[in-house]
Amino acid sequence: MAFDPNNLMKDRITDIGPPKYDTYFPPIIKENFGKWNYHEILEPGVLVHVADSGAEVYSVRIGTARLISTDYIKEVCDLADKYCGGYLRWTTRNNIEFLVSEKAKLQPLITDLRSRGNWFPIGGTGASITNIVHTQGWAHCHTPAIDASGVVKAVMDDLYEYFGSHKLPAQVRIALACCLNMCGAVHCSDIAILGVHRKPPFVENERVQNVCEIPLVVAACPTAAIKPKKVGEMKSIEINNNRCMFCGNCYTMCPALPLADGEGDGIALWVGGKVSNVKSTPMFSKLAVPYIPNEPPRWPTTVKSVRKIVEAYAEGGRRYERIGEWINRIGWERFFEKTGLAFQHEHIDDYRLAMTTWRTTTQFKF
Amino acid sequence: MAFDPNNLMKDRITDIGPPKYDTYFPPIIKENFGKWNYHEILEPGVLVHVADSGAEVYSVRIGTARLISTDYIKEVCDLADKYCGGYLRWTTRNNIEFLVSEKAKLQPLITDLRSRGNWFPIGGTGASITNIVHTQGWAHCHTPAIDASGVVKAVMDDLYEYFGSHKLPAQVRIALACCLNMCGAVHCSDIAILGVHRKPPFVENERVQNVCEIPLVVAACPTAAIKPKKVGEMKSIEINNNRCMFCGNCYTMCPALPLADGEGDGIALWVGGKVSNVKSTPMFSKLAVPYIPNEPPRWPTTVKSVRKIVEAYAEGGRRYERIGEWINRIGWERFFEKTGLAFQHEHIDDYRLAMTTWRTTTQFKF
Amino acid sequence: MALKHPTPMLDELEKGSWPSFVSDVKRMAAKGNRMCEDWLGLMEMSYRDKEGHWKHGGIVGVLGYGGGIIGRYCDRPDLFPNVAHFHTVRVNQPASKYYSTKVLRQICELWDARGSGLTNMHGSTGDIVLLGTTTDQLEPLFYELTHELNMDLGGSGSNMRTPESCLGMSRCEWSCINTQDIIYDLTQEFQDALHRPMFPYKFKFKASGCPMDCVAAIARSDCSIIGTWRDEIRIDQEAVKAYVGNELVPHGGAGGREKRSFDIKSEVIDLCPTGCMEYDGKLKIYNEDCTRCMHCIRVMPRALKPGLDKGATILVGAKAPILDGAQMSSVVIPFIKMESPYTEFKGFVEKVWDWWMEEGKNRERLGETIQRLSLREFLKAVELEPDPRMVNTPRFNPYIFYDPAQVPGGWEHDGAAFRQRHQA
Amino acid sequence: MALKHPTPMLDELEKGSWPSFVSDVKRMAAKGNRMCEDWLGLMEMSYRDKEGHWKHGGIVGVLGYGGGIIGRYCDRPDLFPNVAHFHTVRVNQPASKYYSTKVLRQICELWDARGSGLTNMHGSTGDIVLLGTTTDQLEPLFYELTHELNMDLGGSGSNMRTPESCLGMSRCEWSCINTQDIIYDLTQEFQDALHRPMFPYKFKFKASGCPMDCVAAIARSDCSIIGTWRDEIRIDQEAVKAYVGNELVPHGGAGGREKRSFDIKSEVIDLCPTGCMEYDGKLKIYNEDCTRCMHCIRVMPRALKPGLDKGATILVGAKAPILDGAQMSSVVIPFIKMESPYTEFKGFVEKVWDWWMEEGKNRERLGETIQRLSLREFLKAVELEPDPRMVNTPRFNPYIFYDPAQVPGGWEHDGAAFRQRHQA
Ligand code: SRM
Ligand code: SRM
Ligand code: SRM
Ligand code: SRM
Ligand code: SF4
Ligand code: SF4
Ligand code: SF4
Ligand code: SF4
Ligand code: SF4
Ligand code: SF4
Ligand code: SF4
Ligand code: SF4
Repeated sequence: MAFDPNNLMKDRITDIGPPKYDTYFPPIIKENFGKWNYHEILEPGVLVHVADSGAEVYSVRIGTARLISTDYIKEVCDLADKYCGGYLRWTTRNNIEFLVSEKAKLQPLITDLRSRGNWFPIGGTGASITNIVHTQGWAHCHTPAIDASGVVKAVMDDLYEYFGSHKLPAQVRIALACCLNMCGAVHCSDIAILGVHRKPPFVENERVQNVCEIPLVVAACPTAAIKPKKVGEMKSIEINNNRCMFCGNCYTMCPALPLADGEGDGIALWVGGKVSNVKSTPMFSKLAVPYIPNEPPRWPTTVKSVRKIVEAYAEGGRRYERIGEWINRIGWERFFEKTGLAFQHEHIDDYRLAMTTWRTTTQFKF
Repeated sequence: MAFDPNNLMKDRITDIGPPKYDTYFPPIIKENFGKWNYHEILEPGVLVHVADSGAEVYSVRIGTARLISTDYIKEVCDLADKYCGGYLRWTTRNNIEFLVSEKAKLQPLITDLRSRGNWFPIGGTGASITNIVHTQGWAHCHTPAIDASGVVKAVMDDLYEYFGSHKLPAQVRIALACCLNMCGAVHCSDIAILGVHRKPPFVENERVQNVCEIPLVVAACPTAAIKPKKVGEMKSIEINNNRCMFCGNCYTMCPALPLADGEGDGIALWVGGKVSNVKSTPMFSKLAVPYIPNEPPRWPTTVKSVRKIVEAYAEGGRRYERIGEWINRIGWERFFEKTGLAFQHEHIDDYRLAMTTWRTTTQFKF
Repeated sequence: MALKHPTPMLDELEKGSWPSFVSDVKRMAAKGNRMCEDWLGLMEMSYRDKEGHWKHGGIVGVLGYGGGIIGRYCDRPDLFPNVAHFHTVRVNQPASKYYSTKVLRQICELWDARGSGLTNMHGSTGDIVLLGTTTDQLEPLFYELTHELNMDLGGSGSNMRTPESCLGMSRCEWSCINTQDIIYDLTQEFQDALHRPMFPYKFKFKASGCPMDCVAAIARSDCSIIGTWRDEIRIDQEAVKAYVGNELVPHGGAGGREKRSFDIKSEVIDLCPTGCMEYDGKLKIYNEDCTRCMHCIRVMPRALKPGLDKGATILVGAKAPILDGAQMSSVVIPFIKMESPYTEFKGFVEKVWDWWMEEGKNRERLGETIQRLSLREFLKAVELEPDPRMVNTPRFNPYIFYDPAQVPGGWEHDGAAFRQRHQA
Repeated sequence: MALKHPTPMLDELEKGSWPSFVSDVKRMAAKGNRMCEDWLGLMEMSYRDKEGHWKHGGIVGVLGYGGGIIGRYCDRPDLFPNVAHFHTVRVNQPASKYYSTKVLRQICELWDARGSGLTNMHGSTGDIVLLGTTTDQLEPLFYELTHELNMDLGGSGSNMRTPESCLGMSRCEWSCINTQDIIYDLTQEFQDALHRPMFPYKFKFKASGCPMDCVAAIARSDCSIIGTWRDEIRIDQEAVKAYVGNELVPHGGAGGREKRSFDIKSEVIDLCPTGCMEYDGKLKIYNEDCTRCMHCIRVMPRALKPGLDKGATILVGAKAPILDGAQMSSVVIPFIKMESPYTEFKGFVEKVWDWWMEEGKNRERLGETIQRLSLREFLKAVELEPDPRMVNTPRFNPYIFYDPAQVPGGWEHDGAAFRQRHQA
């Protein structure tokens, strides 16, 4: 029976949750679930996993824009039908993995993918730069300081050589978030691209009392920069600009406090974060470049700065060493020298835990 | 001309500062100032420093109680006259150094010192436990939770074997402070003995307005536990006991807020701090034992607990490894196992920087 | 053929080797997709202004659910009427994102009919994100989603958010837990929390099968479930020799496959963070000192494997910076067995939520509530004993809140007696 | 002979191998020193009560000075009249505490006549601490101190406190600066600040000649001066060989002198925190990576010596916990030459004090003011350029206070224009 707009409750189904995870497993995955023995990367982007039974599954990983159309998905489906028995998966970093169980079909798949222009780059495995985890930007969100997809495209075009190769000391995870909400969870990435505002919100007094809950707005400010204020007859708020660090949290709570500004907004770059517990423990990303202007459509300065970091690391890092581990070994004084980036006041923490970041030792390098 | 009580300004001398540092240098120090070439420790407590000129000065270091009488000082002077040409010095840890320039007098001095009972223990050099930096305690201060000199005496009696030997992996610096003001600067010691209060101050309402400046008292509380309060006609203050962590800072400001309590007060032990920049950078001491009751005159539980730590370290530490470095290598989970000390709620930080102390990794030992 | 709005700036993004979302969307627009057409125009304007053109979303959703839809309106409906309303639909993905082409085609069909045809595969939390539709489409879309695709919406707002995991046992030899089943089970068990706001703020679960943490659980989930083991790393000495003899490619080829001589000392032994390995023709691991960082395992995957006594470490509190700075998750359960139906773990979750709902302020993440009220209060509330594995270091400040229950007389002084002993 | 007050508990502290302050003071009391007698009684009572018996000190001092004396009164003058008043006199020690027996005897004489005869040699800050006298004795004592001993009082209260140093060049081959002269010079230069409260709170200088920091400057002084060098460690290759050949005792005997075979690899090379050393019969140090921790130097003192381009690293802000938690000093000047008359350094100090006196709250240590107002504000005020050597890590939170001067239009928005572009 079909949907009846006048009776929403009619045989309504709710709370069924997602399909069970194995509903769409290809047979080889179902059969060898939990029985994998080892894996190898045959070439960048191409993995083989071997089961105790000896069964093998080949995974071909391709980079995607993540912001993709139904047309694109249908094309991917055609490929999966042809080479993978009608199954595929996405990775946790928005790449697609074609799972090939018949070895004979592996090379044809690869050749086919390569034949289709720039739609299906193969790579993202091992000591490479895989897809950039990112967010909405100007495509769909209301708080961004920058676009997401465009910056990602520009940066990946430039770093393309590293996506399809294993020539780095270790994997490099790049993430982008278009505002301090950090939906990309960029805070633990080898390299993080972050959209930043630099002007305090301006207060639209006529609108505040109609569209915002003033107590919630006041509470939303991490630095207590916001106070309620009466403007003539209007209940409104007042912002102590000196205390504002442009997080935008008040704007999230109240549309009458816009802070976006084409000239003021831009990008901050962060480095040295990681998530894995391998060798070193997880680390936050730290500030590398406080501010780069917004430069659509291809953000050249951002692209160049990211490359500087990658190249200094590619040259100086040791095998297995993540960017953060490399920096910890050589020291920040050397990091700024080797990348040619400038160390400025903004690099010195002045928020809650600031004192824990100061140098309380005579140990440093001249 | 002598002092005239009725005319203080009469040829008054002020602001002359201390004697110049070299005023009381023994000749050998004056002659070789800045020209020392190397040193060696000949035996525990006995150092030789050799100058470029070949000149040698022997330093014999003895432990002192620090709380000493003029009689004691005079006896020390007799020794210095006899063996050191009338010169001596104190170290930064309250030990005395007899500086011998005539080699012939070295052994006689040592023999003489040893012949005088327990007054002049020789040691405190190298990989030993040297004198305990400490404070006033019940001897002279108004805010102590414990005595200082008595605890130090009891602990050093017990650790005596380590003062006159070099059998530890590295030097162990013990410090004691009788209250959270930490005049001993115990916060960066291998082992720190700290006097703690455990009851909030009680408010003597009748006295507060006469003996205290209420605004200063309110401001003195790190946790904002204190509010002004009127009691009948009296201006006084009120303490939110739930917020009090017994630092005593309010009492420092206001005698009408006593917090000392014979049964409640006691000792907390801390470990793993260091000051030197050797190998590892300086470290704070961390909590080892949250509370040990006050047990005058010889504080047996404190003495035993300190020994537990020293012995576990003596057994497990590697050459050159300070206590804090040893713990960092084996991990805190092992430290508590090997010392047999209990890990409790109090060990988990809940003050300002607490989150920086939590374990944000899957790396730990079972 | 010319599109409604010229997009000279966006067109620059059609160049280069990386897939171009612009080419993709233009293709859609060229087919006559009006929403895509106006979306391109709006984007072009954003590129010119260097400012986004979306407004706050009002409350939109489907009947009976408090989440799953993100309302979105553009601020120039005058110029771009077809994206005046452009809501997002979050569809709960199957854990770790395996699909048949059949179901994907169904989704495409549904979305072509009822939305813009634009998607994110996937959102950062894990959902299938369907970008851009109008309010009137929401109910029919939901009806078809549930009836024809057996799928449901994901989370948004102050709900449990769509949980996600690494692919775990489905294709990874290192997985110590069945991440997918755990995530599926939790998602089903807590459907109510997923669809109906009941929390102070969002709450996220993520599960990784081992300490590699391929779903970034420790950085991105309020409750992180990370597989581990507590017995001994399994060693195949023959395979070790094979690596040393350069018969096997180290690191599974992750660092390239060029023949090179593998140095077990500098590449494994010396890089072990705890220095608990020795090699003298035979590999020895002092497992009691191992912190399971998996470096040795990942470098010699054919020779070394995680132990057999498997379970998970549970960490809580990770979040992005808003409000008080970013946090990673912290260990609260060093080891727990994770076997269906995960009764013990769910009991823990219930206690966590009860406490957080009781104590948490509006828009305060679990990690922030713990920060404000202390880890100690949290542990008490969820009935866990303090363990050194929960901290990197014991406190170094002396500001200890001693428990009055353990102090003779508690917080009380006998002031009179005190003044007997001490004259004021 | 029997003392006025029995001291059964204190007597327990006469046992054992460590020097006993009880035996010492009893000896004084036995000679008829009334203050010592009552002090023992008061201490015994404290041991019984497990509570101290001293009250807050009122303001006592000598004319024209705001510090140097700590007033102290006991709370049972009824029982112990001779210690009813028991003030402390802080006498400024000669830097690093070298004395002639002559001057020490003069001090004893003075103190026997005008005080209790009890002292601390020395106080934690460095002073000669004379424990226990009465108000009427203060002026004559000060007169004799200045006239006969050429000595002066030390600091207390919100003053500059008595500076102190390690023994430096007087007996240490590692000293990179003349610590004693620096301390003497500063003490003389800033006499006014030492004797007259002018600061928000106390301010301490400590100087160590090298990174061993034998006066604990980095933990205990608001301004820490620590010697260092910026050129190359001097190597005597022959001596290195001698250590390797076990001809020289490693670590200057600090770890014992028993003959043992010295392993330069495991004892030096592998323990170098930066891994910047190599040994293959010849010792190589990559000085550009050396952080001057001095481990190699202290293990092979005959073979290695600090470089020749010597100076100091200046760190600020160390303090005990009160009020906001303990702090160590932080680097603000990575390297500065320290040659008499230390003009550049004193200029820095003046700027620091001007800023702190301007901005600091009552009872706020320098380190706390910097915490509250940010290191950035401090650096600007004292005209220092930011340097990565000042931090262990750049910030990891995104809450950057961007300077409006560098933002087009500063903090201002053109709201009208904005609403032209964006409909509300
Ligand atoms: C497919 C995927 C899991 C999934 O469920 O989708 C995956 C799969 C594998 N990961 Fe991963 N990881 C995946 C995301 C991650 C993430 C999460 C992230 O990046 O957001 C991490 C943590 C990142 C970090 O630390 O910042 C991650 C950290 C690792 C590591 C640790 C590497 C390191 O040096 O720290 C390994 C071990 C290794 O590669 O040496 C690993 C190893 C592996 C292995 C070899 C596991 C196995 O035996 O199959 C898989 C192939 C690795 C490869 O691509 O070379 N995986 N891996 C994810 C692919 C993402 C992509 O498309 O690029
Ligand atoms: C005499 C004294 C300086 C003074 O001006 O009085 C001094 C003198 C020497 N110190 Fe020191 N240190 C002195 C307090 C300190 C302090 C300060 C303190 O303990 O409060 C420290 C920092 C403590 C800390 O790190 O927590 C200190 C950390 C060192 C170190 C670093 C040791 C380490 O493993 O970290 C060395 C090098 C060594 O011994 O290997 C050192 C080395 C030395 C040398 C060898 C320097 C030399 O070439 O003469 C001197 C003899 C050492 C010995 O006693 O074995 N000195 N030394 C102090 C003696 C105190 C005492 O009576 O026991
Ligand atoms: C769609 C998505 C980004 C993406 O392009 O993938 C997203 C989009 C938004 N996030 Fe997010 N967040 C998304 C994953 C995340 C993540 C990553 C994750 O879940 O692993 C984080 C960081 C991890 C965390 O939870 O802390 C994240 C941290 C935030 C925050 C900051 C929360 C905090 O406690 O710090 C906000 C602000 C808020 O909640 O008001 C936020 C708010 C938002 C809002 C709803 C904007 C707002 O303030 O209302 C965005 C809606 C954009 C739109 O119109 O489509 N989003 N958000 C992700 C959800 C898709 C999905 O369901 O799969
Ligand atoms: C005598 C001495 C302890 C000792 O036995 O050696 C001492 C004794 C007192 N200190 Fe101290 N401090 C002494 C060195 C220190 C040190 C160590 C140092 O200077 O290296 C510190 C830690 C380092 C620092 O400055 O932070 C220290 C940190 C404090 C504090 C906490 C200050 C802070 O900012 O955290 C207080 C509390 C206060 O100032 O009200 C304090 C307060 C006091 C008072 C005045 C008690 C009070 O609250 O009024 C004590 C007087 C006791 C008495 O009646 O004799 N004392 N005080 C030391 C001074 C002797 C000297 O001049 O040589
Ligand atoms: S990071 Fe900010 S702007 Fe980007 S999607 Fe998330 S909330 Fe929106
Ligand atoms: S942007 Fe952030 S800091 Fe500035 S006022 Fe708004 S909430 Fe406060
Ligand atoms: S530590 Fe506390 S009790 Fe001890 S002397 Fe210093 S202030 Fe007084
Ligand atoms: S003791 Fe400390 S915490 Fe307690 S009330 Fe006094 S100042 Fe506040
Ligand atoms: S987290 Fe571990 S189990 Fe999961 S995919 Fe990564 S390596 Fe495999
Ligand atoms: S897992 Fe890590 S810690 Fe354990 S043995 Fe291997 S390398 Fe060492
Ligand atoms: S700090 Fe350096 S110079 Fe001063 S005594 Fe110690 S080792 Fe010698
Ligand atoms: S001083 Fe320290 S860092 Fe420098 S070479 Fe020697 S051991 Fe290495």
